[in-house]
Amino acid sequence: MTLTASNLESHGDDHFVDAEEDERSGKVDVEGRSPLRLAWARFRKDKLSMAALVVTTLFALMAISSPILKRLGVIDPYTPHQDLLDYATGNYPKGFGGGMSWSHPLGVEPGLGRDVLSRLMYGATLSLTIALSAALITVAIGTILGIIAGFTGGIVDSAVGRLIDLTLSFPATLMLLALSGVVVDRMTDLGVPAGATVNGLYIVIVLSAFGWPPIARLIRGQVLSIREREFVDAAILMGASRRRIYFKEILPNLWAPLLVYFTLLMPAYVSAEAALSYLGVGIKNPTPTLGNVLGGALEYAYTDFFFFFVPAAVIAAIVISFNLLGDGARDALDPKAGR
Amino acid sequence: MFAYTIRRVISGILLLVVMSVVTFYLFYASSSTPERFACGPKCTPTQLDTTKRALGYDEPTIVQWGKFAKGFVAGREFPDDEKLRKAAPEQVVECPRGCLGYSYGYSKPVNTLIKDKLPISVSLAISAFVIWIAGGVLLGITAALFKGRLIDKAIVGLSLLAFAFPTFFIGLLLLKFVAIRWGIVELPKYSDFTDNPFLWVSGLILPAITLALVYMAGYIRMTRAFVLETMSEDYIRTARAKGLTRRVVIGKHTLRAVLTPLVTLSGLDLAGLLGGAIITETVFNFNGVGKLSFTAVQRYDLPLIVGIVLLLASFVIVANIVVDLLYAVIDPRVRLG
Amino acid sequence: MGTNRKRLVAAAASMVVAVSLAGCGGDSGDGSGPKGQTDQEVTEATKGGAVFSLETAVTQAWDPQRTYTGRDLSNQSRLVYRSLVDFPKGVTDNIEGQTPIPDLATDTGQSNEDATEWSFTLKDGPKWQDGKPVTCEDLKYGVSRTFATDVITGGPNYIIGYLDVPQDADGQPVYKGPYTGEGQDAFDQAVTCDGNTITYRFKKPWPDFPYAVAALRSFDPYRADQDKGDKSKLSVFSNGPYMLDEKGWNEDSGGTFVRNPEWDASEDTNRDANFDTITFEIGIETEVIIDRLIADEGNDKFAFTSRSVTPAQYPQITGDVEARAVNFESPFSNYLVPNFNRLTNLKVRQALAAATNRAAYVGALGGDKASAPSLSIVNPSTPGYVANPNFGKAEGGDVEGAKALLEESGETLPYPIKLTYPIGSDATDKAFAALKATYDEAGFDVTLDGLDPSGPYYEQIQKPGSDSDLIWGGWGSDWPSVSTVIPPLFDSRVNITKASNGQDYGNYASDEVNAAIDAAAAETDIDKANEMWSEVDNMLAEDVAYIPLDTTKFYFLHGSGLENYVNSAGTNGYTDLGVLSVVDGGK
Amino acid sequence: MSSSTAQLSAEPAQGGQPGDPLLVVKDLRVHFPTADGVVKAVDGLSYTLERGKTLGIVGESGSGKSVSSSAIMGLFHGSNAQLSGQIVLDGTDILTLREDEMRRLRGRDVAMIFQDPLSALHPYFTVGSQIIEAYRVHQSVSKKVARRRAIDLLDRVGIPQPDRRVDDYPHQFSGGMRQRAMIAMGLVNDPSMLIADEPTTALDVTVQAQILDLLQDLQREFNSAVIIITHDLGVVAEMTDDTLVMYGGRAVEYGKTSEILTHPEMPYTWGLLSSVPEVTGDTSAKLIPIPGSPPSLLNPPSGCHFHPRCAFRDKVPGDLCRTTTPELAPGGRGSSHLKRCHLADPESIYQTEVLPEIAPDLVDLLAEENT
Repeated sequence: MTLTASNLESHGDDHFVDAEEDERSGKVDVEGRSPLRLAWARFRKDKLSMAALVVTTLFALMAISSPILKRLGVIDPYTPHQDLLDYATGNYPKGFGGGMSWSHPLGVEPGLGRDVLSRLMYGATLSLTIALSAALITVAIGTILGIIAGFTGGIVDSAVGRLIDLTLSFPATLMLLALSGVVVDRMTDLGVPAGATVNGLYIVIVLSAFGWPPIARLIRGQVLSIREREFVDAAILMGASRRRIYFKEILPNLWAPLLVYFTLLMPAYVSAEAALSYLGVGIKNPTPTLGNVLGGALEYAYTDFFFFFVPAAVIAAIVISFNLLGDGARDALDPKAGR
Repeated sequence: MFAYTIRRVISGILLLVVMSVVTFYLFYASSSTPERFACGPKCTPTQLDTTKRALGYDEPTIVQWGKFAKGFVAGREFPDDEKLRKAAPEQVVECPRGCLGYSYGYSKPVNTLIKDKLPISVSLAISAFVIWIAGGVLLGITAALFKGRLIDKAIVGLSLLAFAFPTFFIGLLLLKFVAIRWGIVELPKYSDFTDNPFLWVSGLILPAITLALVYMAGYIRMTRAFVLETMSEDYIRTARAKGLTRRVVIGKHTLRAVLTPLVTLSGLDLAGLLGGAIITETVFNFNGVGKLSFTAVQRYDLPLIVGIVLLLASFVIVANIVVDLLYAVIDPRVRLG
Repeated sequence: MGTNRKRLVAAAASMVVAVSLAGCGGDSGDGSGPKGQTDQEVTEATKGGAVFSLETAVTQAWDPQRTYTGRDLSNQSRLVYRSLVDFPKGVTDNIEGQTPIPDLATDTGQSNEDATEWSFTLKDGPKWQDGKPVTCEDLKYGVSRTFATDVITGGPNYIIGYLDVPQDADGQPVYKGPYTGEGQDAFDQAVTCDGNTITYRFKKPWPDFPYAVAALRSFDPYRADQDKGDKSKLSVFSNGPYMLDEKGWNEDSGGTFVRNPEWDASEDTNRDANFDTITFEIGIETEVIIDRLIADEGNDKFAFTSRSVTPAQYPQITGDVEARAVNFESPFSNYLVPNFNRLTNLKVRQALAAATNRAAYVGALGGDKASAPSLSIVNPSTPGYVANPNFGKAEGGDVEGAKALLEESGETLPYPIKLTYPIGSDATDKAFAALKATYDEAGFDVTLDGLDPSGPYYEQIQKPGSDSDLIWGGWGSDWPSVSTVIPPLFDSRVNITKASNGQDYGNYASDEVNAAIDAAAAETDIDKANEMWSEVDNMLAEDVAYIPLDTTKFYFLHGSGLENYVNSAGTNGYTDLGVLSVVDGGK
Repeated sequence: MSSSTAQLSAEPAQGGQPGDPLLVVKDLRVHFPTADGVVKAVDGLSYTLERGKTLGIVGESGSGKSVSSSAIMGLFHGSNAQLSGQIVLDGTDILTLREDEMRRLRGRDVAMIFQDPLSALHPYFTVGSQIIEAYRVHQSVSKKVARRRAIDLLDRVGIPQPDRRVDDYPHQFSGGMRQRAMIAMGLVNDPSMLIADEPTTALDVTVQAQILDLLQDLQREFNSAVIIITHDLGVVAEMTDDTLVMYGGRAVEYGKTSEILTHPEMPYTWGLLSSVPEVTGDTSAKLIPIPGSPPSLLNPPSGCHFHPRCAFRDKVPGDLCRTTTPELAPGGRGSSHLKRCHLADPESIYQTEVLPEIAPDLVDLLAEENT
């Protein structure tokens, strides 16, 4: 599995310009709408992107609400309902569609009888939390190193460059697998609570640790080009401190590519969590994540196809909607980057 | 160009040296007990200790790295214990120059293991590569040419779908239904190309498709974007203004330009895969380097992990150099220096 | 197919439930459902054909002294390595099937009065695959290798503590194995050859030594000139009916065995050697193996496995497929131990024992085809097994009783419990979630701590200062005797050191129990000894030194082209390759 | 040289009558539907061009000058652009041609020289092969013949050692040489019409002059009609017979170049003139840039597109500039000088208010001329 990072990179600096758009690009809007409002206006006109926004918002709402719903007892990912299972058939759910009923709309899982919908919802929450944290940290590391490298230049720049080379030379998937024993042990020794916390944290850390180089490269390039513009010179002339220049002058000009990159990292990390879970790394049962819920369903391809397919479909829905959102955001923010 | 290559190779070697140190410290200096697996079940603490000494895990990391480095440069003999080597010369395993260590899980030199498994991973990588490049480029061009039309939307939509489902899920779906339940293809199994090319192909087809799908999805989108980008270039307008036919404009001028980034990216992607596709190999039980590395992780087989990490890194580094050189060949504007 | 966590675990699982003899209770009999073990019988067979063994776990070693997995010990014995004594072929009865019969030796061994010395006389006739006869020196060399603990790893090395070789300052034998030759004199006194007769001398009485010889491969002969140390780990130099073909063994994909021309069928009556070749195909996911056996296509018609049908696949085992299935209790038992460093209040331990919901646990594992609740740490198939009366009903889960006991304990509720277990299959995770639910109902607050058994799990539970309160354990006896269950798990003298609690994960230490163990172990009368073991088991139960969970059940499926498929007691319940044959010899 | 080209161009004229203008553009509209609305890149453009004459189209970027010439090349065939009006080239309305018919015209009857030859030449093919390709697509000759032709033309446009440079890649050429190669490519089929889109913009000043000279020489030699698209009035003054000023997709002033330069009648043209330093070289002249920025073609200003930037709006009674679009109509200087402006007497405003600012010495000159 490759994280989409490599693909993202190439999409990031596309700028395909149609002949007609060449003409348009010269124009500047006389009404002076802000670029953000313009982008939003463009975004709103794209039906697919709007649909993606709606779906991702729903996922986000679900992610925010399911811990609350769990506390309220509306969803319950943990309590077994073995009374709903048929002991004679190897504890398969009784009844239609894997034990579907009003209280268990997607049925219950074989063996233990936990509610499938609850596990999916709560699992999606954890997967999205992991993806969100990892994406934020990835973007943060990449941005900081990219800005520092791009702005400082010289030895620092080449040091960051070597660090990027080094990081990219490691086979990421293998490292994610191989380091889990080592790093999880270390973190547990340092007092990180064992179980879901340390395993989840591990995923976040290693995904970020191997995910940042493309962003650093992107940002470094952007910084180099922004650096040449007058307003930065002006800031330097006015005696602004270096840190101020980084964060006050340069960062605001980078948010558009970062936003796009971030939106595309989210689904990549949701997939990565699932893949790592398949390989035995990450948060383990009973705490549900999309990855381990899918992992637990894989055996049921023949005997309970619905139970087998649904978790994968949820992952696919998240990946597709976030990707479309990211594409839409890119198109809206940079109309010249065409698709 | 020669001087450039030399310079790149030297910096690549330096990078590998740094990587080997980093990797050693990441794994060997950790608190885990790699000897437990080797020691076996019902292992007493004393036996655990003996095993640890026998495997040399009791020495400081830097000493272990030193032995590794020396072994790589000058070759090495196993077992590590010199007394034992002298007493029982029949047990000595020669690990000639380039030695990456000795896997205690497999009781073989890492190099031998990799040499055995590499053909499987390479076969898988190359067959997947053929599928994804052929499919990705053709479909990407088609989508670009029919931009905004139904066929474009269908291609882009399907590629997104292929991209969205986890690889292992697609692999299992193919294995469980296409191969086992419906029996449309033989059970995937690796055969040597030299033994029987037909079996080689038929055994590879499902894993290769699985592996190719996710890449193909990316390449469709990339090719499509490259083609659209190129078609908006001034020189394509020039070509049209010359009165060239659409076929020449697309087939010659556009493709020639699209080729360059595609060659670069696909070269790097292929290099990343030559060293094994862990998930696909695991799903289909292909004993390539990917599965070897997975087994190594399961067994805490540190020399094997380190050896594979460094091998894969060298693939990536070499691929980078090759791609840069290739770039100079296919893009007349690039001059190396 | 299965998560690969299973596979991460598969290796380690062999550490826990390493090996066992013990035949297995045949259940079934009610006409519907898969066959039971005792329903199987040996019928007339046709020679010829090729059989296939589909496996998930790779074979760790073909080196007899380095083998410790039940399946491999049995397969080696039936295919390539003969021992002084062996368990009979094709017998499913626990007692008969687990009673040694002569193989390389002329009888089942002669011991002195207190069973500290055993002698065997070699038959004339057994040959190695190069035609040379198997000698007493080969036998002596074989067991000597076990002392080279730096090379011969992974096997049941603890047996070097039994032989009468003096110890050095570190508490290790002064003999360091044949490679360095250090301390060779001491070994030469412990094991002696007199013509064709080999004599072993032990430090303590070892009444059931022949059982160990038959069950383990540690005492098998090994040819010194074929020994290349670690290099020989996966090579086979056979004296049995088959030998590895010229391609050898591939560590990841397996290999093929063909007939050994030097083997003499007339002299070896314990191996029918019906099929011509056997091919091991290893590293396949369990679900895929079962799917292939269900499909029963091509070579898979002649295939069998040591992997059980997974619960997810139960609904597919019907009709014709069911006729090819067999379901019975395995020699592997699972249990929980309370950590005596933490759970010092007896009432709390009793409450835990009462609340342990075996029915829910078994249900989560897949129900009565996957597992059966048990009431003793001793496997029901082990001769000497007695259901322990201290653990109440088989299904367990007495929430009210547990609540009452917790009230009496005077502890603040809910009582926090950290339950440490090795992560494994999805079903394992579910099973512990099921236990937690009932514990929590009874007034505990259980935190599940699933750890990777390839390392972290043992790190955690073997630390004497571990903060785990309740720990899962699994055990299969090394040979059919309670003496290989209770002492290794609860004798504090062999387990507890400053650095580790060995296999006494609960840090249980009782002088009373230790004394009782010594007495039982020294008893040479087997029936009397079993009574004494049963008493020790009662003492443990009164202390709640362990809480029994279940006996794992085997649920095997095989191809339609196989005949004489028998899961003998003497082959740990795995397919007995000594009798297996192909329908019409594959013609 | 000339004899061979005459031979090659001896093809039957496609319905054009001798003496008719070579190119007639009538009410050309080029609209692009986009996600944000319809972009009216060219909106009602008309002009004519005789054989052997040169037309300059002037305007800021985004004024529609490049789009209109791309339309003549038929480059919008197969795109989503909406074209209407007529483009009659040598008697044929090319807007009615099918793509393959149009393709046969492109490069043979009408050729185009693009701005920025670095990006307009394919980076992966040699200069020679690109010229050869342009030649062979319209002429069935062998590669060898085509290569000779390419070398000849490279020689003609002033590339030194053309037989060697023919195998160079574009990036190995200097900027000026690339533009010469571009011109060679444009002329290779001896077209009756040549469109040069900002041919000198990317070049430095000395090279600019050489290229312009070259173009003029070649035009004379090949007797082509030429359209030069530029924002540089200096180029217009030097090269062209007629001038068309475009703003916001429309023609705002059209007439003889001498007329337009000396008696401009549209404030936008004044602005253009005032932004050009080298018109006179007068040191007292002020450089007065046009305030504001080019209009949105998506959402153009009402009335006169130029009104938001026009400094002379108050000279027009009422709110006419904002509410009503002025017609392109003859002003005070005869029927051949068209302007699109509401100003009643632009001439006098120019003379009294604009000229003194931008070219004081020219005022006297004009005054002399008038007397």
